[in-house]
Amino acid sequence: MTQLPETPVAPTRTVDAVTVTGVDKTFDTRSGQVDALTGIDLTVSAGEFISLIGPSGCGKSTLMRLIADLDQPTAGTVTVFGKSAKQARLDQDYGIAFQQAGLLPWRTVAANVGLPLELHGASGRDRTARVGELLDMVGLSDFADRYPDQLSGGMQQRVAIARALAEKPDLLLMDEPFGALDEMTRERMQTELLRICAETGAAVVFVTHSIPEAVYLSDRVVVMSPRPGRIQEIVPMGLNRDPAHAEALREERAFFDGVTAVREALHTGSPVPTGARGVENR
Amino acid sequence: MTQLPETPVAPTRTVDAVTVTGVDKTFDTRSGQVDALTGIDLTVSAGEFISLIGPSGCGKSTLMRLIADLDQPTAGTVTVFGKSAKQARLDQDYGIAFQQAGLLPWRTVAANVGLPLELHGASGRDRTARVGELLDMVGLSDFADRYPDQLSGGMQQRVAIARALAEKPDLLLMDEPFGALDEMTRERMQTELLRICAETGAAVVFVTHSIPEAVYLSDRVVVMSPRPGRIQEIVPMGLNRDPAHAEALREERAFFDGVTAVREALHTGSPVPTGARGVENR
Amino acid sequence: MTAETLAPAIRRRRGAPARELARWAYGVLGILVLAAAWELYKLLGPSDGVVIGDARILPRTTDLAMPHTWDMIARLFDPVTRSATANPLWLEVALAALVTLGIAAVGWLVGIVVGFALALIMQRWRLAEWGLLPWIILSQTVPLIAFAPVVRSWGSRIEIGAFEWQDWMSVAVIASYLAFFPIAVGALKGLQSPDTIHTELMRTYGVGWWKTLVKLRIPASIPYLLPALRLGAANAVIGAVVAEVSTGMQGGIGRILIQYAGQASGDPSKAWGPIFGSIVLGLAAAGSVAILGAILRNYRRVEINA
Amino acid sequence: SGPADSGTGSNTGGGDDELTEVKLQLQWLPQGQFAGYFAALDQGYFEEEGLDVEIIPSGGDIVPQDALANGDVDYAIAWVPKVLGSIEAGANVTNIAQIFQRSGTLQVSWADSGIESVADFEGKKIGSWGFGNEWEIFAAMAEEGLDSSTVEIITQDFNMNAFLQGDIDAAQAMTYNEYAQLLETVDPDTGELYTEDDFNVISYEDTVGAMLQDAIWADSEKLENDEDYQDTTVSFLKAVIKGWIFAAENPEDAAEITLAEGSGWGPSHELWMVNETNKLIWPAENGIGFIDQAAFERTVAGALSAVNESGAALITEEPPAGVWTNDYIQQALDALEEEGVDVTGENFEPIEVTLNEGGQ
Amino acid sequence: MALTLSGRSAPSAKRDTTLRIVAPVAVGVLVLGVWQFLVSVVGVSDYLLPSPAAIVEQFVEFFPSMVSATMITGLNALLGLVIGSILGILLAALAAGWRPIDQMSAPIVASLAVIPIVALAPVLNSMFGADSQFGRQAIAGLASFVPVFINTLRGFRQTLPVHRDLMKVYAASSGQIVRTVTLPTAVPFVFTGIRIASSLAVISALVAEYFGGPRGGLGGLISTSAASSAYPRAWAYVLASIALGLIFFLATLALERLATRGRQRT
Ligand SMILES: Nc1ncnc2c1ncn2[C@@H]1O[C@H](COP(=O)(O)OP(=O)(O)OP(=O)(O)O)[C@@H](O)[C@H]1O
Ligand SMILES: Nc1ncnc2c1ncn2[C@@H]1O[C@H](COP(=O)(O)OP(=O)(O)OP(=O)(O)O)[C@@H](O)[C@H]1O
Ligand SMILES: [Mg+2]
Ligand SMILES: [Mg+2]
Repeated sequence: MTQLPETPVAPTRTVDAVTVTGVDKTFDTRSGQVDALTGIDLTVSAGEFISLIGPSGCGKSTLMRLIADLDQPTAGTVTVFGKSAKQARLDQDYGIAFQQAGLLPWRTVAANVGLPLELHGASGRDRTARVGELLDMVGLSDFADRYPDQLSGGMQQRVAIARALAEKPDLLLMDEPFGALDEMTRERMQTELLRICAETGAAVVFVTHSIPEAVYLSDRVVVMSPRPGRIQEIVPMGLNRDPAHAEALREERAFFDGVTAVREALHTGSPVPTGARGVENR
Repeated sequence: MTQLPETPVAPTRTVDAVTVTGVDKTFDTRSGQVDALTGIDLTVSAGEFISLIGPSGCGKSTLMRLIADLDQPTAGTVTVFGKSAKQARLDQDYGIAFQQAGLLPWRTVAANVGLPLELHGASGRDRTARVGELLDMVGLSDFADRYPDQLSGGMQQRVAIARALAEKPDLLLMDEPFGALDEMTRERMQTELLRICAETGAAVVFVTHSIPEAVYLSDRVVVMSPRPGRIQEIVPMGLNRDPAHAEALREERAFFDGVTAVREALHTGSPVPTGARGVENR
Repeated sequence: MTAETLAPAIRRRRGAPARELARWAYGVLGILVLAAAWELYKLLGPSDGVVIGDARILPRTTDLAMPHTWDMIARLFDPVTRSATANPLWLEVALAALVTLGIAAVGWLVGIVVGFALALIMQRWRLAEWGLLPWIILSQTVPLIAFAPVVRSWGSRIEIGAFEWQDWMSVAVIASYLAFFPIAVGALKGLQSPDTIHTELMRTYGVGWWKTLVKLRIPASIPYLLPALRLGAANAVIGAVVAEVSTGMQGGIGRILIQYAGQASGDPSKAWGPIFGSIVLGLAAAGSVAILGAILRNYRRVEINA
Repeated sequence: SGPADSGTGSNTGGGDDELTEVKLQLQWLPQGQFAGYFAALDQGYFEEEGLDVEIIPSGGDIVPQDALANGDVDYAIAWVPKVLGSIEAGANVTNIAQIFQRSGTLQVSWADSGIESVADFEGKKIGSWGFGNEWEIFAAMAEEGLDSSTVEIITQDFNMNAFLQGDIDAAQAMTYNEYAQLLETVDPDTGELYTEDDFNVISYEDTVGAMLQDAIWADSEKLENDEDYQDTTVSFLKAVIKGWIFAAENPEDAAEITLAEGSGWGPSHELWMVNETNKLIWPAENGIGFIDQAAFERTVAGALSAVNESGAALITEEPPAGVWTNDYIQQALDALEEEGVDVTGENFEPIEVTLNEGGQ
Repeated sequence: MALTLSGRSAPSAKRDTTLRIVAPVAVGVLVLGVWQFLVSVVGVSDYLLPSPAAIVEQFVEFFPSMVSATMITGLNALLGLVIGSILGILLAALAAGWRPIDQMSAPIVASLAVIPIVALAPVLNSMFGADSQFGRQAIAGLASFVPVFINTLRGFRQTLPVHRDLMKVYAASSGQIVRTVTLPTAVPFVFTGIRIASSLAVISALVAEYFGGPRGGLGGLISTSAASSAYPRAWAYVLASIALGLIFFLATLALERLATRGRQRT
């Protein structure tokens, strides 16, 4: 991994990255109404890393889509850097990455990363420079002219992250970005993501199913419960996230404590069918 | 989950379930030869649960396919319950489940579970009885007449497991059977699998990418390294696998130690790019 | 067309030369086997065919019904008529085929424009899709021959300045009628093919329908479009030949097709010349789309069987 | 020597802008049946009359009288009964010259078939081409009290294979074309060509069903109101008459001309066709193209009596009065007679044509 | 609007179903209205383009003949479709089982796919005789054969590797494999092929009538009517042939739906 040429930027904005207030989301389906989210209140500070975790169907993706203005709340408001979600989308205030990398198969790695720049009319020169920078950052400079199908899943996901970072957003939205990767690649990607966040100072809303992943990455873990989707608990993590220390962290007591705390918060929301379970919260 | 009518069977066979001796496997591809496995030696005792873990492409699936006689080794021998792998396959000595459930979409759940019995000429009466038993065991009695596409991923995987158990095999081969499930469902399935194994006394060869999964389930974890696929280390787990204790286990010190041990064994085989890493083996 | 089951994406593999050669060899062998079967049946079969009840389920074997394969081939190299200036049959057929190919190409292009425009409209407005698609499907059940005279008659009234409607244009219009259909259906499927994830990505970039169309939908439609274009090309040739027969246009393969069919009593082998010609013609038209596919190969990294 | 050197269709004026442009719609592909028109073009007769004529062939589905009624062309060649149907459907066209004085339609059966007359059709498979060519058969059958319920009508292909292979008992054949096709086919039993003795031939000319065939049709409305068109019509007919006289006198040359115009037949077949066509035209008692009222009325009567297999009649009422006129052909005949041209063909003698295998 | 792919509300779901039916009907009525307007008010010559009203009138007047003609052509198309489909499936099974057959049939199938029916009709008529409908059935059969063959062959190749492995694990005999996996996998593809073939069968049976044979079918009557300028009647027969095509299409579509019922989308 090459060092980013620019010096790391400290979060400059003082306004909160995301403010979700009293949000409900109801879907009308053929078989009736589905309450995907009810009474969600959540604030993400600038530069903060938060994870959303919870059983399938609890509304994690829905909440993220509301922040991204890919859907509108039934009630309540979502503001992003003090603006409406729609304005923030039009202003390109966030970058987004999904579980599938979602690269365009007919574009090279470089052209995929440059897509948002191209769409927003950046000049060819600027584009080439920025794409070079980004590929450096995710360690894929040698693969600029490859096509997505010539890359492994992990590499594709790194391209998608580079693309999400193309316009230097102050907010990153990620919906299970590492869900399709194997454990080892996943750990590597997590470490890299932490480094990149430290470099860019972006706030991150990260959806995941993996407790260790949430614990390892986040400043706060938002545990959600389903039917209707509510925030069960917000578990703050007090881990030392110094990059030099990143790898060792996974084997520390504090890490395992975090995992246990999140597990218990999760199981409070949805009962576990067999065996004893902890009820204490941290 | 309903209780199985039969009383749990203790492993009766004294002979080892699987013996792999000096096995190499080389694939001829258009772009040359690929050494998928070299010098593999492995013994799985009757009733033992072992997991194969390792980075993508290290040959886990290949090794499992050799045991299942879906492929033949280039060198070395594979015996299953003291017979050749082929004979064991013809004798239906093992059941198998893959990452994709691989159900036949045009058959109901019951017909899918009954497929191996049907193919081996079990009478309609026996079949119905056994299928009922199996669906009970995996908790899907109410879904016998559904089609696979009406089930969730976790349910499909349970059907596949029921199918693998149909002929009461003494050996279960499972290739990332829970890979496609979300964390919570996965944990539930793991607990159930342990219960089923305890009930049937079958030996299991389990391929996974997840360290906690391997640690939680296995008597021994076989850590593999790629290019060419070798056994890096075999890590024995000394965990208390009493079903009543199953859930609490995940929050125990011994469990975390197991995770750490497997992580370090894995990282010895393939270097981690950044951060400090442990080099000690247990 | 509804839920066409698409095969899982497969990667195109370039076979080893030896394999490629075997494929060709088997292809040639297949043709030889067919010819041998023809001759064998002609030798052994009853001259009045195999009749069961009222139905003749296997053909007659007379020279009139089934000329010898070698006669068909040999006839290609004889002059068309005995008149001194006559070309050999194959040349006459080839010239006619070229004329038809040109017209079919025009019809194909018109079909592409019309088909793609329809697909765009249907992609843009769901209501348009619901309103038009059933009629587009229905349009292909209208027998071509029903409106060939109408097209010719309407066309003949078009005269704008120096532009005058030509017979071949009527033929091209009819060819385009057959060609537009697979293209409209294929292009629609292609334009609708991008995953939600891709369309939502474009939305997060805050770009509108046009940019999404240009940067996402059109490139994504290419794997669907290519087989549609191939089908369209084959259809354009079929349409051109039928329309030539129907409107009596001179110079094309349709014309010699009925002309030689009319002479089949005295010269049965001759009628096969234009049949071979139209096969070569159709294969050439469909094959030329393969060149297009090779040019656009970067857009077909996900292969679709349509 | 003539404009034909540059082929049809392409010589649109070419600087000679005094010529009046005229389009003539044929009812089939170019062949000896239309030798007179092609000869007039080739020999420059049209040009002499100040006309620049484009001859438009037709194929399967082009109905000449419709092309005329729609204003696509100025004149059309078509059989009278077919046009009667169109007139009842609303086509406004007038027969201005009855080129064929006689019907050339035959029903051919094998010599041993026992089909000697239309009455013998009962219970047999009778071939016809359809496309409106079947009305003579239905009219002749109607006279014998037969219809499609007692006779099986089978559509014939473009060739005589169906008859030769025994699929049909009696085939429709034109004297100038399909009959020749039979005579240029090798009898597999003898290895020689079939001869006239091998066949029974019923000529519709000898039956009540006989109908008038190739006639020249013009646009009734223009004929009434447009003086230029009236003049053009007379000039056009004059050139056509001269063309047919040329074909009568020089059948070999006429055959050459139609071959050059794209007729795909072999030379002997083409010559046969020109010769047989001449026989249907010449001699013409009142001059070529003159419409015999009695013959026309007989055609109308036949058309009224005929009912096809779907129960549809060709026509249900008498055609309107202006459906034919001898005004223009008479003017043309008179003008030519003044020039000393023989327009009746009193001394017409057909030639002997030997057909070769496949018409070659 | 084109970009919102999220869920639709229940009332709008109901509205969608209605619109799906109303929209095509509205388009049809609109076109018919404009057509009738052009002919009866603007006064476009109704000689070549008869008004819808005139066509319907003829349709009613000649209804018995419409029905019998539709039966004749429909039967030819149906027999052709059945024969062609059976041959297509059998040959595809052979080709799937034995690669050389596949490669040998490739050029022939490719040729059949591009050959215009008009080219083959006269030849087939001579081969099978003009006095029976068999020539036409053969033509409809040939036209049906190609899509059925191609789709069936593709279907036989769709067996998932995991299913193949499973069968091997169960030590199933080749007969069992074909019965439990290969055939059921191929079935939806077969029916897709048949659906595509159905329209071709009708058009081919119809066009074949232009080239000889017994009379009374739709194709023959369209041409006969047009030849005597009875265009309203000709279009009425065209209407009948469209109806026939539609029946075939809908019937085979229903078959296809039936065959793919309860299938996962992969
Ligand atoms: N477009 C939609 N239409 C109707 N219901 C929807 C829609 N999107 C989501 N839902 C429903 O809303 C609920 C929340 O869905 P969501 O996708 O946000 O869950 P999730 O937490 O992301 O689950 P997963 O972990 O499986 O991704 C679910 O019950 C789902 O069925
Ligand atoms: N049929 C085959 N032909 C050629 N190469 C193969 C074949 N099967 C496997 N390989 C190669 O053998 C190696 C081991 O593959 P295998 O599928 O066993 O890995 P794995 O450990 O199961 O990986 P994953 O975790 O991704 O499932 C890989 O390099 C793979 O590309
Ligand atoms: Mg989600
Ligand atoms: Mg694997």
